[in-house]
Amino acid sequence: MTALRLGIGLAIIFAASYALAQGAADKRRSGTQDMSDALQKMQEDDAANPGMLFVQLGGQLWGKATGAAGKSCADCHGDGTSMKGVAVRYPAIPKDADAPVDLEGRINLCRTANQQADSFPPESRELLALAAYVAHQSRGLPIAPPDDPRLVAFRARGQDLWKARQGQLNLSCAICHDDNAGRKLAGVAIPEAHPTGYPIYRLEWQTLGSLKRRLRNCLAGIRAETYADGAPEYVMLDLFLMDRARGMMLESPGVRP
Amino acid sequence: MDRRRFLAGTAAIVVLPFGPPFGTASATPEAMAAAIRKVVGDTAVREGRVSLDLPPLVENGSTVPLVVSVESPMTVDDYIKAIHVFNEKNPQPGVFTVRLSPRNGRAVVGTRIKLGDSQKIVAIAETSGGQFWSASADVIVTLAACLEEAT
Amino acid sequence: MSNVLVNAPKTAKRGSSVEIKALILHPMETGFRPGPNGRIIPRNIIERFTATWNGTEIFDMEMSLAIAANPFVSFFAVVSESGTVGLRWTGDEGFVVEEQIAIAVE
Amino acid sequence: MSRPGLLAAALALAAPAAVAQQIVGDAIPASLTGQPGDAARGRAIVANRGVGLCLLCHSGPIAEERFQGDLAPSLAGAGSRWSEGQLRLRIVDGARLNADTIMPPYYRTGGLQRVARNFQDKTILSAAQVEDVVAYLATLKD
Repeated sequence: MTALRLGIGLAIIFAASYALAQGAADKRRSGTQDMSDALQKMQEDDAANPGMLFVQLGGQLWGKATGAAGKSCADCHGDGTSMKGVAVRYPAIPKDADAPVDLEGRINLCRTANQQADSFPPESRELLALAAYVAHQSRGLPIAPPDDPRLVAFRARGQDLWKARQGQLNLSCAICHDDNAGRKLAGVAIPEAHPTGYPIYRLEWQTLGSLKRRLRNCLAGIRAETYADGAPEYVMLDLFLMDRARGMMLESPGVRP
Repeated sequence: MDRRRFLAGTAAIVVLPFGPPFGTASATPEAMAAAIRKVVGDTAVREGRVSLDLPPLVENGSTVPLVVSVESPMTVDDYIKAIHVFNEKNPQPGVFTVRLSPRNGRAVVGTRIKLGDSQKIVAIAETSGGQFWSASADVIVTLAACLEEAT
Repeated sequence: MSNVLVNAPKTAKRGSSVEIKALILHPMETGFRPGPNGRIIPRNIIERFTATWNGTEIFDMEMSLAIAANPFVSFFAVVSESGTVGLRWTGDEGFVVEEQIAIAVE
Repeated sequence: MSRPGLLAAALALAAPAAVAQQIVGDAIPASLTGQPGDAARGRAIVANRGVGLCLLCHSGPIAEERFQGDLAPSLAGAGSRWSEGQLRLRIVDGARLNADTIMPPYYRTGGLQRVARNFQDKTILSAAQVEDVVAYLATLKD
């Protein structure tokens, strides 16, 4: 009896200290935590989150046959629940390829290779809607980049880009989002820039947008040349950022100011 | 709002290429007062019974959540028949008007609005008995440092 | 392709007031913003949103330029009998969208 | 034209690259234009989020700009802490004093990577604007 009680007591202490250790060790903050209550509520309520309009649209596209092959996503993948856990491990290297693609790139590969349809243009409503639909299936799961050794070099290159000063203002991503996160830029706290909610409904855009679009905003902000549509730099930065956010919870579709 | 003021207002509209949702187009506190007068006529507007829930500080004026709730039994004899929301600085002073009836049960409406700049928002509720009640809120709009389009 | 998202409880107690939330894809273009070519994008907004309960109007909203893109509206309705809420958005360029949602009395 | 006049004319035309020759210790003692700046214009440049950009990172005694930054020291008292020459070098190219500074180089075009096309070979501020900002900051004595 006493031993049992002791055992339970120890178990509780262990669980509590484990939780404490986790909490204390992980000081990373998703952008959600820095938003006003009103915006947090907007993200959390599916009936209010405008990103859910796109998830719904994505679900409709999922079942629609298209392309010369006349196949829908559902014809191969079944219903959307088969996509659970996919968004948290992208970017990844597709079978028979040697370079990583992001989630939108993967969707377009399916379009061209399997459906024999045209790629969706970058930032098109259809592409974002399908990406949101797929990402939404992983909402609540921890970000879990694959341990593919081929990704290491791409990820390292992403980290280099993150740290490289560029633009007329001669700033890097890291200067703001690592060194000065939480401090105020023009009165507004700088977020840590974890890709926890993509595609996001950004109020400034008044629509859904990709991580690429967000990265372009930052580059324009420091007066740097943006990378071309489809440039590998976006995927490498995505790889680095997803690794940096490893273990954080996916919130897609996120709402951000 | 008289015609001269309206014309002066439109002439003053300058559209900037980028930035807040309306550029710098703006109504004025006087235009808002005139728009309110048009709704309430000569009836006095009393403060109270209305609660206007808006975040006091918003990072982006493009989508600002707003809820108006009015205390009312919402019975056939005593209900809120309309809620009007006005602003000072958007291009037009009227934001929205909703018409209600006892069939709503509760005089509560939520939506999202655009605010081109920091300003005062006023909500006015009209009772079935012809009274007007109001609440106002000041919202400060900050602008992100790094907007999508380069300066 | 449906471009609206309507949320209401599927069932409710007779006589209770339930919240109905509606989102619709729409740019709510103000007519004050220039497009990529520098020309002003013409005004294109939803002007009116109405709700009926089994055919009787219960909610009417006049919108303006100041309603945010992809408009969201929430309001309450008394559930007096099982029925259908009909929602209708109308606006510039002949925009009309209708949607229905059923609520049953428990 | 007098000798100082000639010198001023030569400096006004000098490319930003020539600034290096003007550095003495941790300062650029001479005006980049040969003329003193205008403090009132300088205040407007500092206050403007799209021109001086200063208040994005710094706070300063400019009450009408409500949203100021806290990434960098307050500009209040800058004129007591630094001479005009010291202020000038810190604005022109603060990296010459601290390679890790986050302060953008306001009057340098060399050594920058991937500058956006519409900003290429342009300095953030012109020489005259730098002088205006120096003149304004020099007035911030407390």
